[in-house]
Amino acid sequence: MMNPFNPSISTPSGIWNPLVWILVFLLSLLIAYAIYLKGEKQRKKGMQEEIFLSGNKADGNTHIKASNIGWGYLEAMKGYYKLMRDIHTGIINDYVGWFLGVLATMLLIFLFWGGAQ
Amino acid sequence: MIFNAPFISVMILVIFGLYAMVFRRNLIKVVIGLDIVESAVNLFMVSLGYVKNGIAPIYTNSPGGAMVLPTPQALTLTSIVIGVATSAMLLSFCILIYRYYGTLDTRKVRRLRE
Amino acid sequence: MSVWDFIITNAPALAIAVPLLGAFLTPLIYRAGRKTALIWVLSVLSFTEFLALLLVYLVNTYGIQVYVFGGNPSTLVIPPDSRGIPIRIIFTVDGMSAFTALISSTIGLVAGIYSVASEKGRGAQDKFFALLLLLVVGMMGMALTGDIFNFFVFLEINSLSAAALVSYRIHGGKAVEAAFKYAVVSSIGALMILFAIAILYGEYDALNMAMIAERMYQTGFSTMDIIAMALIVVTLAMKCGAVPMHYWVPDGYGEAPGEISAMIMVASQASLYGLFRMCFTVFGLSANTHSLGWFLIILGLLSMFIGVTMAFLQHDIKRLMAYHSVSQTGYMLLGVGVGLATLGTSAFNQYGLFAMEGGIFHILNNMLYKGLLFLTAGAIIYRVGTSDLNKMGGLAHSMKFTAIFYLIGALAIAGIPPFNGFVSKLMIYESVYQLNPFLAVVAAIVSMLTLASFLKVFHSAFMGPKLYNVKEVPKSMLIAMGILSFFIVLFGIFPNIAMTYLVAPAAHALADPVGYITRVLGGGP
Amino acid sequence: MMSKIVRTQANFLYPFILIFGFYIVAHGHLTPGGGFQGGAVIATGIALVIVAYGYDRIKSWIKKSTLTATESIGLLCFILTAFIGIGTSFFYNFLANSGLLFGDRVSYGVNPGYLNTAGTLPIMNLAVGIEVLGGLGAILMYMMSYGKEVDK
Repeated sequence: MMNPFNPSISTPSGIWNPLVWILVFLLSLLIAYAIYLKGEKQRKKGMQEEIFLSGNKADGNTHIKASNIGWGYLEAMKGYYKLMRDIHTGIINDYVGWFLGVLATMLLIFLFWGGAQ
Repeated sequence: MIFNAPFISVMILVIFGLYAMVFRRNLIKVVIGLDIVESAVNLFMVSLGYVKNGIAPIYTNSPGGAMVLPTPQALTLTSIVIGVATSAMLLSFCILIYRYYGTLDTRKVRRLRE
Repeated sequence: MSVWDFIITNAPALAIAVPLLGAFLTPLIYRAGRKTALIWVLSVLSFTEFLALLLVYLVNTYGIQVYVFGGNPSTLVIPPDSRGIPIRIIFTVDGMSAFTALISSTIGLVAGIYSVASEKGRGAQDKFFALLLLLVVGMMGMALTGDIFNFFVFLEINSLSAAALVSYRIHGGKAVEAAFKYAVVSSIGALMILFAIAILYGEYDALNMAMIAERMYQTGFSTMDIIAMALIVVTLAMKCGAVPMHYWVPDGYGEAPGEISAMIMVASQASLYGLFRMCFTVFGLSANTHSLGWFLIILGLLSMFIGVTMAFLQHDIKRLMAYHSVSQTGYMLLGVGVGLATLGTSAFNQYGLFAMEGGIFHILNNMLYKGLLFLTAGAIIYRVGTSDLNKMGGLAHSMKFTAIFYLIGALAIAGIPPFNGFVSKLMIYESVYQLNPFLAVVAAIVSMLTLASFLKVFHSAFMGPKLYNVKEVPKSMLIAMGILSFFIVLFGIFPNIAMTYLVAPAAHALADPVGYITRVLGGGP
Repeated sequence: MMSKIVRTQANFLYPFILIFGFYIVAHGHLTPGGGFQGGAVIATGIALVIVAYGYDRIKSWIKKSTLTATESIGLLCFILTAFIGIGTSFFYNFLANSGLLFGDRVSYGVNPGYLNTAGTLPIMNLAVGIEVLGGLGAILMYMMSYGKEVDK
C-alpha cells in the first residue's frame, strides 16, 4: 500500500506533485515581483486610471451583465445553439421520447452486432 | 401460442402506455400512461411465476401438487405499493401545476427551457 | 458482546436502518420544537457518516462485507434448505459500495448543517427533514445492496424523495413543474429497470446480483439478457444525467433549494454507481464489455461537450451549474468507460485501471466541489433573492467568505492546480489519451470551457459595483461550505489520502467481479 | 355532500369496511393479503365517507395531522420490530417458534391456519396496515383540500 501522505501521483507518462507545483507557483510570483520592482519608479498620472470598454470611455459602470459575457463566442456558435435550443423543447413527452430513443438505439446496436463476448 | 397470451398482452399494454406518455398532450394522461406501463410490468411478473394448474402458495391449505411461485407475487406487491406512492405524488404535482399555471397542456407547462 | 462489536457486526444494516429510523421519527420529534428536531436530524446524519466511515475501514481491512437480513447468523448467505440459492436480501459491501455510501452520507450531513439556517422560517420542515433523511437512505441503500430488486426499491425511494424535495419551494409553480418532469422520467426509468429485473428473474431464478452473474456466465449471454442489459444501462445513464437524456437535470437541479441540488447531484452519482455495478459485476463476465465501454464513452463525450456548451449560455446560476454537472458526469462515464472497454485485455493494466481510478476519483471530487458550488449558489439566492445572474453584481464586497468558497470551488471544477479537480482530470487525460487521443482533446477543451463559464459567473455575481446591500450568510451555511472547501484543498495537496483509502479499493473492487461472486456465493474469507 | 341515500349507505357500510380491512391485515400471514392491502381497504372506507359527506364536514372529524402521525407511528412500529431482532441480524424473526406472542409452531398438513403463528410477521403487517391507512388517508385528505382551493 502506498503512503497516503505522499503528495505525488505517478501517471502512465509522468508524475504529479502538488507541492512542487505550489513551489514553482511561488517562485514565479517572486520572479514577477522582481520584474515589477525593476519597473519605472515615477509613474505618470493620467490615462492609466481610466476605464475603457471596447475603446469607449466607461462612465463608472464597468459591470458587464452575464448575458453579454462571451458575446463573440455565442455569436460564432449561433447555429449550434439554435439547434440545441430547438431540441430542448421542455415538453415532458419529448423527455420520455428521448429516453425511449436512446433505449431503442442501444437495443438495435447490441441486438445486431451481438452483445456476448 | 395460448400460453404466450399474457406476454403478448404485456407488450400491447407497454406500447399503449408508452404511446400515451409520448403522444398525449395532457399531464394526467401522461400519468395514466405511466400507470398502464406499470400494470404491464406487474402482469409480466405475475405471469412469469405462473405454473400450469398451480395453486396459491399457502402451505397450510395445500391439497398437494404444484404451486405458483410466490416471489414474483411479492415483487408485484412491492411494485404496486411503489406505484401508489408515485401516482399519488404525480397527481398532487398535477393539482399544484394546475393551480399555478391554469393548464395541464404539456405544450404550455414548459416555463423551464434552454 | 460490547456495543462496539455490535456496531461492527451490524454496520451494513445500521447504515440503512439508522437514517430510516431517523426519517420516521422526525415528524413526531418535530412536534417538540424545531431545535430538538434539528439536533435529532444532525445527530442521525453524523452517526450515518460515522457508519459509512466504519464501512470503509471494514472493507479496507477485512475485505468484502456480507450482511444477510433476517439471517441467523447474519452472515449465512445460503440457508441449508434453499437448494443453493441466496433467498434473503443480502447487503454486499465492497470498496465501491463503501465509497458511494461515504459520499452519500457526507453530502447528507453537509446539507443537513446547511439547511439549519437556509430553511429557517419555511413551512412543513418536519417533512423536509424526513425526506432529506429518506434521500440519504435511498442513496446508501443503492450503494450497499447486493440484491437487484432491493436496488430497484431504493432507486424508487431515491427518486420519489428527491422529486418531492425539488418541489419544496414551489416558486410560482416552476419547482413543481421541474419535480413533475423529474418524477415522470425517473418513474418510467424505474419501471424499465423492473422489467429488466423480471426478465433476469425469469431467466435465472435469482435476484442476487452475484447469483445472476454466475448463472449468466454459465449459460451464456442470451438475447433476453441483451434486452435486460439495454434497459438497465440506458435507464441508469438517464438517471445520472447523460446526454441526450439530460433534460430533467437543469430543471430539477435548477429549481431545488441549494442544498437539495447538491444532494440530488450525489443521488445521480449513486445511479452512476448502479450503472458501474451492473456493467462490471452483473454483466461484466458475460457481455461484450468492449462495445458496452464504448457506449459509455460516447455518452460521456456527448455529456461533456453538450453539457458545458449549454452551460455557457445560461444566465440562471443554478441552471448553469446543473449543466456543469452533466458535463462532469461525462468525465466519470469517460474514465470508467475506458476501463470497461479495456476490461480483460492487457491494456487494462497499462492504463484502463488508471482511467477507472481517475473516473472514480472524479466522483469524489465532483461531490466536493459541485456540492460546494451548489451551496454557494444557494447562499447567493438566500441573500439576493434571485437566481438571475443578470441582476447580480458586487456581492464580493459584502459576502467575502462566500466569494472565497465560490472561488475555491470554481478553480477546482475547472481543473486548476493545486485543487483536487486537477488531479482526477489529469488521471483521466493521461489514461484516456492512450486509448484514443481524440478523447483527451475533447476532455481538455471541455475543461477550458468550464473555466470560462465559471469566470463568467464570478464576474457577474461577485465583481463589479456594489448593487446589493446584504450581509454575509448565517454561520451554519458557512460551516457547511467550509467543510467541503477543506476537503477540496486537502485532496488537492494530498491526493494519495483519497487514492489509498477510497479510490483504489473502489476501482479494484469494480475490476474484480469474480471476487465479488465467490465472496457472496461461498468461498473467500 | 351527497344525497341522504348515499350517506345512509356510507354509514351502514363503513364499519363493515373497517372490519374487513382489519381482517385482511390480521390474517396477512395466513391468506393472500396483508398490511398494505388491508390498510388500503380501510382507506377506501375513509374515501367513502369523504365522498358521501364532503370534505368540509370530514375536515372537523378527521384531522390531517392525526393521519400523518398515524403514518409515522406505523412506520416506527415496523422499523422498531426490525430493530429488536438486531441481536442476531436486522429483521430477524425472533418471535417465531418461541412460544411467546405469535410464537406457535405451524402444524403440518391441511389445516385452517392459526393466527398465533409466524412471529414478527403479523406485527409488521399490523404496523404496515396502520401506516398505509394513515398514509392513504392523508393523501386523500390533502388532495381534497387542494381541490377545494383550485375550485375557488
